[in-house]
Amino acid sequence: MQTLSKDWMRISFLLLGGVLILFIVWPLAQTVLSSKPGILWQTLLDREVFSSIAITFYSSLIATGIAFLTGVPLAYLLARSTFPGKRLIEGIIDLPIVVPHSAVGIALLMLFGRQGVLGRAFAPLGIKFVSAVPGIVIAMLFVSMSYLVNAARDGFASVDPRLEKVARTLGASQWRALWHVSFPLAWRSILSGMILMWARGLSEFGAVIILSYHPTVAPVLLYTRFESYGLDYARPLATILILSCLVVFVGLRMLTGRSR
Amino acid sequence: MQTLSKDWMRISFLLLGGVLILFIVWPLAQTVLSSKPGILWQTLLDREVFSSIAITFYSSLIATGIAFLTGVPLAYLLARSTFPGKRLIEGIIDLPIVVPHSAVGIALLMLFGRQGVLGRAFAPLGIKFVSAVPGIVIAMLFVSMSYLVNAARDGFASVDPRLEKVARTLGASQWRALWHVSFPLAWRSILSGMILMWARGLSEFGAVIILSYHPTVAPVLLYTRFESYGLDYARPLATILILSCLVVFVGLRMLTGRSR
Amino acid sequence: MTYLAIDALNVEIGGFALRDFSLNANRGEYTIILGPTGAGKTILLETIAGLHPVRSGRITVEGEEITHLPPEDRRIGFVYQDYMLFPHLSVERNLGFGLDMRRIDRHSAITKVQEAARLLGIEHLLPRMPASLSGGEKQRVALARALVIEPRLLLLDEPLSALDPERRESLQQELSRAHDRLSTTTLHVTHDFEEAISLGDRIAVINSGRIEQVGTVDDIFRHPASQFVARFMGARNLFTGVIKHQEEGSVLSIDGIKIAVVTDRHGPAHVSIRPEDILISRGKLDSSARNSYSGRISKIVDRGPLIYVTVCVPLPFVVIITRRSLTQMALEVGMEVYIAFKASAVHVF
Amino acid sequence: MTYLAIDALNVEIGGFALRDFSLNANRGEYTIILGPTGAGKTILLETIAGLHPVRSGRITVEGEEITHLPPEDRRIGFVYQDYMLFPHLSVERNLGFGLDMRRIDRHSAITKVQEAARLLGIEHLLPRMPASLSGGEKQRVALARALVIEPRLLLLDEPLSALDPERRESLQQELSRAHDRLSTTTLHVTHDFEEAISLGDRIAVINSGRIEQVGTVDDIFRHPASQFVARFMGARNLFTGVIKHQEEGSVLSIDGIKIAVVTDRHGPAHVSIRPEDILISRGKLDSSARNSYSGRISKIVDRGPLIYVTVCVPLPFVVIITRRSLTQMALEVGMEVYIAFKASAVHVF
Repeated sequence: MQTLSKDWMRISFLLLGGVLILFIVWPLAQTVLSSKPGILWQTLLDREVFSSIAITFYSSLIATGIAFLTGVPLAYLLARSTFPGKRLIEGIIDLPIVVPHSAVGIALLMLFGRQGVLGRAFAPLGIKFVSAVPGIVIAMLFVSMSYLVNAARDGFASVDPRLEKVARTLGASQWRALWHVSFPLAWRSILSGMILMWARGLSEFGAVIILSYHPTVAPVLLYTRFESYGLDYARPLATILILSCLVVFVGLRMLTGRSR
Repeated sequence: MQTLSKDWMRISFLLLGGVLILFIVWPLAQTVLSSKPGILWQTLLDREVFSSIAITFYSSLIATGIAFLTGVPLAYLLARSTFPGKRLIEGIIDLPIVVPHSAVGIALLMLFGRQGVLGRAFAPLGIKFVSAVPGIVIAMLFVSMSYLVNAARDGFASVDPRLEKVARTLGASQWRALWHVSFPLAWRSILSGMILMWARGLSEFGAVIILSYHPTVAPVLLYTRFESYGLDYARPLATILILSCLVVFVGLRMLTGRSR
Repeated sequence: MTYLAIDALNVEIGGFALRDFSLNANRGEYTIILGPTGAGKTILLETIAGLHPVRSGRITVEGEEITHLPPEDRRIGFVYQDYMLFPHLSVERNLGFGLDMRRIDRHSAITKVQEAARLLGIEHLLPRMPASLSGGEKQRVALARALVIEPRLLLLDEPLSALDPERRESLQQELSRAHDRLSTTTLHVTHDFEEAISLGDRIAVINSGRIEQVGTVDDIFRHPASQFVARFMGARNLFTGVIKHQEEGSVLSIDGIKIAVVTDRHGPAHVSIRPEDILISRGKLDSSARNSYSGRISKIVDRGPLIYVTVCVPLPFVVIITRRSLTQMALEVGMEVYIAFKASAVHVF
Repeated sequence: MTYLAIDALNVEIGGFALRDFSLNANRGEYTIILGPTGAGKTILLETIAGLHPVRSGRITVEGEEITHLPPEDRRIGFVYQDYMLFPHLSVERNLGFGLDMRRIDRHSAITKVQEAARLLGIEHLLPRMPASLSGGEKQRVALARALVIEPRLLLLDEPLSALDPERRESLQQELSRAHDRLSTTTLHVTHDFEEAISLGDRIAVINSGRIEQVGTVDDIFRHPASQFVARFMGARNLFTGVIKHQEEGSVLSIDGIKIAVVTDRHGPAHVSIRPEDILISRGKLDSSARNSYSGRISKIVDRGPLIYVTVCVPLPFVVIITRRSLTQMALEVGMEVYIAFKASAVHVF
């Protein structure tokens, strides 16, 4: 009787949760399974598709690189120091998760657009953000950097600071202690943060479409194909995007015990 | 000398990190600060804006409600039981974070569209998903449920299961032990997960626009205004969206020590 | 008729198992379950409370089988070692929780909570939240919460081990007092030998999920049924008697023999004297040792460098001496000797 | 000239402070810093290593001021209590880390690593990763890693406290041996009284960021400079002498007095006898207690129920007796008495 009553609650919870799981898995599985491999291959050979995927991948890679150079040092400070305003900075890092993507696009456009302060500042250097790769990169950077900074901070926080102290007494400068001790030990966390950030950058649509319709990233291309030609024409590209994200995601899961 | 060398690394790290922080704060701040309150007020009174905001808020609320009913029981199982496939389910829960939003829209459309299996199944009940609120809700649910499930799971995991056991010996059924002991103790985590999920649902654009152009959610309205009339016309609505997300976010931060 | 009967219980939980576990208790009995850490004592109690599924075997209370009853229908009070008070409820609502769950009407619930609080002297704590209580207070609240439902059986999982020594003694008395008053049949699990002796009508010694011996303190101490029990009890001089305060100080009387002790307690008590604290000599001793007896050597056990000598006064005292002392004094079984130990070497509990 | 001079150091770190902290050490000296947990011992060592900014005061080594030098320029070896081996580097690369950082050329680096590994008997561990080592092995590797850079000063932060008792003794000998061989000036922090006595040329007792007393073991034990030192040392009978194996067993000789002990050790050693293990009597004792001396009472201190009697043999022994024994035996200062204790009551370390 006890096991039975126990099972009743478990079973109803599993059923309720199962609805949610099914809701996630079914659409993705159907999209992937209903596409014929031949059509997927043909789609991949389509110049427009191929170049959009290439632009998406490397824009997101550049955004990840920029976040690595600026966000990882910040993550180190957040993990190792206490300073006034630290909690504020942690809040700002998490902010992009909740700001509407199209509003991010508008806000970035106001600053980096042709009339924007930074847009005009960068123009003499030949860098323009509207309808250009730099625009795609900053849109991706904005919406996805939280993942890398948080993962790197957790990674550094799990390294005992006394390991660095010992390294110092052994003759390492502060910089070399970081490079030879803390960085290698936090590397798995940082790498998984980079992969998650990269994948999140790939998937961005709302902020990117406002800054750059051309060159076209894959999610935008998917949207325009759907708008212009309908569902059937958009499906192979959707399948390719879902599959590549799945590959990245499974790789991430294998790299870390739990990604979060 | 030691403090100086220490400061050099710190200072350069702070400068690098400062660039990133500035990159987040500046566009948002400029957007908000350059909008005149009068124009914001006028925009809010615009029927189209007001109804889009209302649709966005309550669609996201419904999505959060659905995730509460299905995801919180699942989170409880994930926190309390070990069963085969648990890691797989945890992976599936995290999946929506990395799937491109427009691909999510396509995948949902294939299942819930007029030709889709579920679309046809629900049609006799008078529920349609394309260009309708239910479509907005499922798009929001898909992209944002991870936040609630993960927060609830962490919340339940932090409640000692022996508290429930004691409640059982005191005469509580399994269900009442959950309701009177674990649920109230995990409530703060669950609530913060709900707020985060709701905010993430509000901000969704890519998946929603594919399922429902009309009725229009605020991020989509923002995009169409920008497309049709340009930046200046889109700015007040962007400001309103950013401000409302900021309010939600600050509330979240005050509710929990750290939101993640 | 036995009140609680556990019969050939088999349970398996994550690597740990109870095997053919049987134990009986009469109504009102206070049974101590004594075993080393990791002997499965908590799982045993949780199983009796209905928190783990049983593979085979039976549990009956008052003849009613409860083996497969869900915990909420068993009316068995449970106190965990680390209290497990509901942190979001006041002390009052913690105490009332079991009554609310059983849908007792509001008026008699308040009365019962008041009574339980009075019994354990925690009436002043009722409006407080658990986080603001000290360890001893939490323990009392946990005990009151278990007692308020008038349990058919009270299960205590190392209830004293999380307390510091002074608190421990007072809560130990509290437990005795509550048991004297309510005579709830109680199983009390502990790994502490002295706690077992001071509280138990009877003691069940368990090891790796199995009962090794059940009996009175004396049974177990004098006639250990197995190697394990003997080792776990250790070689100690353990006696039970009555302490009286006399002019020259406190004295414990056992079978006509008086032992001077240093204590504030009086009445029935246990004492132990470490074998290495007892001096042995062939002539009468005139020393600062206030306890001095003559007796006859009944046994000499050779354990390498140390020798265990049992001297019957006729109360048997075990004395540890070095091999050299043995040869020097030429001790032999049957020889008349004197033993002495200081009042301060007697441990009262 | 003093080799290490710490002069009026003031440091403040997150609620904890060193105040006017001064301490000197000669070249090659092994100084024990003894203090209770929370006395700021780790922060003191970290400050000497250059890991905390100094508010005021000076630290000099060989006359060179290092107060504000960054840690990497100090050449001070540091061993943390919990090893702090680099988990991502092999033992060999852990040992070589300091040489790599100092850009020692590859060939002589290999030689130095080999030498240090040989000194501590860990050559066979060189290819292993730290995670696969036992506690004792980790500790040896940490010590070798600190020694390989030929430090001007070696700082040891409770290096033995994380080990189990058997390992402890062997690593303690390792430490002595390494120090005898290299005579690196060493500061060794501990809260363990016996560890301090067995290792230290000299002991500095510290408490809440302040030096209470510096001196030899005897100085500190016999003439505690403050209430704190006296309390921290406790009331013990502590003696230092030489143990020899004789026909009848091991004997420790101190100033012509011989104490029978039970031990396998020989050579110089410390012993302690708990005051409550010593028997006092007015007549000669003929008992199993192998140590028996006559002496004169030099002091009687009344502490409530217990009385502390000091008997000079002439070696001073402190004996604890009950008030009743005192009156019964009518003990007085100057009286001739006998004391006795068993060989097994003598603690050798």
